[in-house]
Amino acid sequence: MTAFQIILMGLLIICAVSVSFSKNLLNAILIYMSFSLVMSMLWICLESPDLAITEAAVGAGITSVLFFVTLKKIHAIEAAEPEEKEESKDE
Amino acid sequence: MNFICNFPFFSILLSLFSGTICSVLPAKAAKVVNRVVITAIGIMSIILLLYLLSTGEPFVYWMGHFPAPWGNEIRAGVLEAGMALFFCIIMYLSMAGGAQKLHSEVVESKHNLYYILVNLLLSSLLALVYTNDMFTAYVFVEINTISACGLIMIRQVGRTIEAAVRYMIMSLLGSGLLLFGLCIMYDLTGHLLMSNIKESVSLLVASGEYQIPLIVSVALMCVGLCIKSALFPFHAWLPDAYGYSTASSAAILSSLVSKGYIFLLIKIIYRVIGFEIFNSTRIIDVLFVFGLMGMIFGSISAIRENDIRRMIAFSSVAQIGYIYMGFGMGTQAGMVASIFHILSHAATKSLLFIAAIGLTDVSGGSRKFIDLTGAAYRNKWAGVAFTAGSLSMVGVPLFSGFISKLLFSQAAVQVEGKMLASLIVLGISTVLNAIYFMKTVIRIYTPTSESGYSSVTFKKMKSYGVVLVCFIVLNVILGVSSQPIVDMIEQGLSMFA
Amino acid sequence: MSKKRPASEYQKTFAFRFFRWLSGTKDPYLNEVEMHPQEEYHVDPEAALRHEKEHDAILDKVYDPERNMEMKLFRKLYHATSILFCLFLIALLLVTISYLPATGTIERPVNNEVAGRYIEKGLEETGAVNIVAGMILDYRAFDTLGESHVLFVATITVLILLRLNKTEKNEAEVNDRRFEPKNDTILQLSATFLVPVIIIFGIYIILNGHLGPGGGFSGGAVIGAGLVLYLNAFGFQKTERFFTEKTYKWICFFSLSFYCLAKSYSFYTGANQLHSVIPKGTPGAILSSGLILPLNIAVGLVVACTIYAFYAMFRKGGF
Amino acid sequence: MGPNLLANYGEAVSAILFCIGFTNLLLQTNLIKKIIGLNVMDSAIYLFLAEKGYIAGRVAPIVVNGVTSTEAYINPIPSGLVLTGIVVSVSVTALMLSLTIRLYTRYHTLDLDEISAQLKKEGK
Repeated sequence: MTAFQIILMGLLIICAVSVSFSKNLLNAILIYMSFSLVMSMLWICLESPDLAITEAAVGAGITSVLFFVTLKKIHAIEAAEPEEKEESKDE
Repeated sequence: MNFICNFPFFSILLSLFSGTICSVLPAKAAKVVNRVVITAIGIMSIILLLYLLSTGEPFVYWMGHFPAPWGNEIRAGVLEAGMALFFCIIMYLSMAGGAQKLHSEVVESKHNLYYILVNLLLSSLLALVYTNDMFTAYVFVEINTISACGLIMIRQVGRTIEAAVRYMIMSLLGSGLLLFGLCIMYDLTGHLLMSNIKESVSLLVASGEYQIPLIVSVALMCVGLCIKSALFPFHAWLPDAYGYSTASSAAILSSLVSKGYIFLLIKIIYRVIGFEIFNSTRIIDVLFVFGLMGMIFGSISAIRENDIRRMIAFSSVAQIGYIYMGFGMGTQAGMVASIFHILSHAATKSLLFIAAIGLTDVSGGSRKFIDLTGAAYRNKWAGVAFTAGSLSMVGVPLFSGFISKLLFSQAAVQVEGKMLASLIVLGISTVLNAIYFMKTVIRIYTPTSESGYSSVTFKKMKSYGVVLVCFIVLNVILGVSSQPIVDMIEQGLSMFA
Repeated sequence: MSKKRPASEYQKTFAFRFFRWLSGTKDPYLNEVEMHPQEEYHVDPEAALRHEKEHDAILDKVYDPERNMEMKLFRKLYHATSILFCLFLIALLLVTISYLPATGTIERPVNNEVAGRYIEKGLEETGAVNIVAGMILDYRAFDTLGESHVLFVATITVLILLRLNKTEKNEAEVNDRRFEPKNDTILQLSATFLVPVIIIFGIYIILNGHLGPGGGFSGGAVIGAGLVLYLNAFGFQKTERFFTEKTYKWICFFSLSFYCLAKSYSFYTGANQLHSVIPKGTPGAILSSGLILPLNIAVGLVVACTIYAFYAMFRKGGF
Repeated sequence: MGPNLLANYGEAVSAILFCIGFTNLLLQTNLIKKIIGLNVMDSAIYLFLAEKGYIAGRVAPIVVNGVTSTEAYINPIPSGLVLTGIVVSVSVTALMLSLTIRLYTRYHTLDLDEISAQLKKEGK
């Protein structure tokens, strides 16, 4: 379990660093989504299922949807496909 | 338990609940609800203050069915009740004074939202004043921040939105540091209630365990709250936010919001860490130095400004420097001076903001000094009020600013290492204050021949005039009968520990 | 009596400059530059336009972050200090953490009588099987009351920022329709299957908040996500049938009022040592644990509506 | 350096993440990336808290089979605090994003430096 946790934490740091250096905003938001997902897995490992559920629904779901809508609003994305991504995490 | 002991709880819940109610009311009804709620809370605070003065004992109030380390609780002493009363008075006057301006500057359909924000802001201030739990304090700090941001950008001009973004970024940095400090503190003590943390901290200090994390945690919390209350190097958002938001917002923001954070810091110093332990750390020296720098640089920026609202905003930076200088002295007298200055600055700064809009309104809405020539003749009340506020800021006897400067210098004399620095900077800062405030006063009283602007008669702005008179009276009361208030602050501080 | 000085001499004195600064007027050319006798000035529209353009170009150059030396310097300084500060912070935090009690062990200040009582007596005193739910909605309910108002005040500020009036709204709607998925069959078909599942799952999380992981907030967020998906698949015309600004206002009002009043009752009885009439029920049953279930439902409603409101606000500035 | 850095590796990671988020919030010129930095910073604090509640070999604080002994479950307090904190950070994110939209419709850029340059230009 410890090894798994360490791998997850490594992923977290990689995600955070690559968010900072990614040039494309859409990519940054997608990486942030994966950051949230990794975080919720980590919380399962730390025996806090309440947090994991909330983070999966909120961090990876709602927050990212709001980010996408903002991006769309400021015409950074023209096409309308990113909205579909939210459904995969709600399950 | 006496029924009066319920009053702190009633006032917090009443203002929270009135925020919810205002969301379904039309603007006029929301305004009435807002006024009634503030008045009711003010009356409750007076009764509570009298009760506490007569018993002389602070009390804790369970928020739930469980006692201290398990449940959540609030606590009331003389200082808390007095502060709540004062906040109510200032808020009522600021809202009444800026009401006219609000109607012209904010879209009609958003008025009731403004009253919701004010109600929630009041509730968060009251909760910050009364709470006895660190995490509750954090949650209400966030409510305070978000509603303050709403107050800034309710008047939607480009500058206010930019200022709101900057304000949010700074505040969120501050909240992050505050929360991190809080978490480290929780890890070291295992408690979240202030009194329990204090017990554990004194045990830890006595045993010499975990010294480094303890100091780091205190430092993080202090830095977080300093950032949020716009201490000198972190004030970049302040001039735009205070200078361009609507008048009541500017008055409330400068006199209440930053004071709420400072009061929380006082609570942390006294009730969480302990005054002696806090003074033995190096943190107070850092606060002292930044306070002094704020006093000088704030005043210099204010002198260079040629926009009256931004000038008053920069003067706020200097005044917050005074308060932190008082913290930095590390004595009881310095703390009393700081708390008195919180009161006097709140009373004066809201007066100045409210008077300034009266002056700019009769100058065609322009805020440049050149257009304000002779404005005091066109709006006599605002002119008199602005002069009174300026005199108080400079520190002329009879006004509250004089007493706070007196208290600061008395406190400075008692501190050995910091006496010279604080006295010199106090002197310089007073001179600088005098330069920019007297310049403004002379300007608004310079007679002008070709006045293209119409003047205002008293009939047209009765409520505005009454508000200004109330502010001046409040200022003079603080200045003339300062001794009972100082006694009350001292009694409150002794109840804190 | 002082003698009267000529104006040219007076203008050189300190007093003159002081009063000039005082009045805020300052003519930098006065007495500094030689001036020719003035001719009558004719405005040449072409030249004026050209001048304006030049002026703009100069302003652009002056305030271009790339060219302005002062800005550039300030930016560099800012970057350097922030990087130094962050490095300092990281070192400080790491050192602090190395002195903190070791994670995962039992003998730590955190595992004291507070956590002990929550675990040992929590089931008995709050009736909630999920100790975390019992803790945040009963032992430390004041925080949670504040938390729900944080969400409320955030919605209010978003309303202030993004709510539009009628004419702007119509424009925004036209604008929005360009980007709205135009009756995408795949999306609609998958939404028909997914939305009920998502919403039922959300309701399950809310109702099960005191029995297992979950609670009002996460369940509400899931329901909100379901509503957003429905909106994306079928457009605003369909959702407006059952969800308008009025619905939102009243749901939010009733839930938050219920929350406030219920908690006020419980705080009041608790502080005055009165007996609370709310039954605890059998632990483990769905209708148990006193106020926790209704509070979860109230929070869930508020959160679901708020999430939908955020999304609609962001999309077109209204419902 | 103290003795527990290796045992507290989770907290160390959370401190690093906190500083990454903090740096992003300070240095990114793009507002959206600033907001992501803010979220990373908040998550890092929550990770720190969750690590503090963890006790090796014990399970989540949900009573199973009526066992209510302290020996069985981890500390529930940090989880409760984090739940509250997550709500706060979502609200703040929504507010910041709506501010971004307003700012963009007014100035057509997401770069705060450019916006302040434009403001100075307007002011003079």
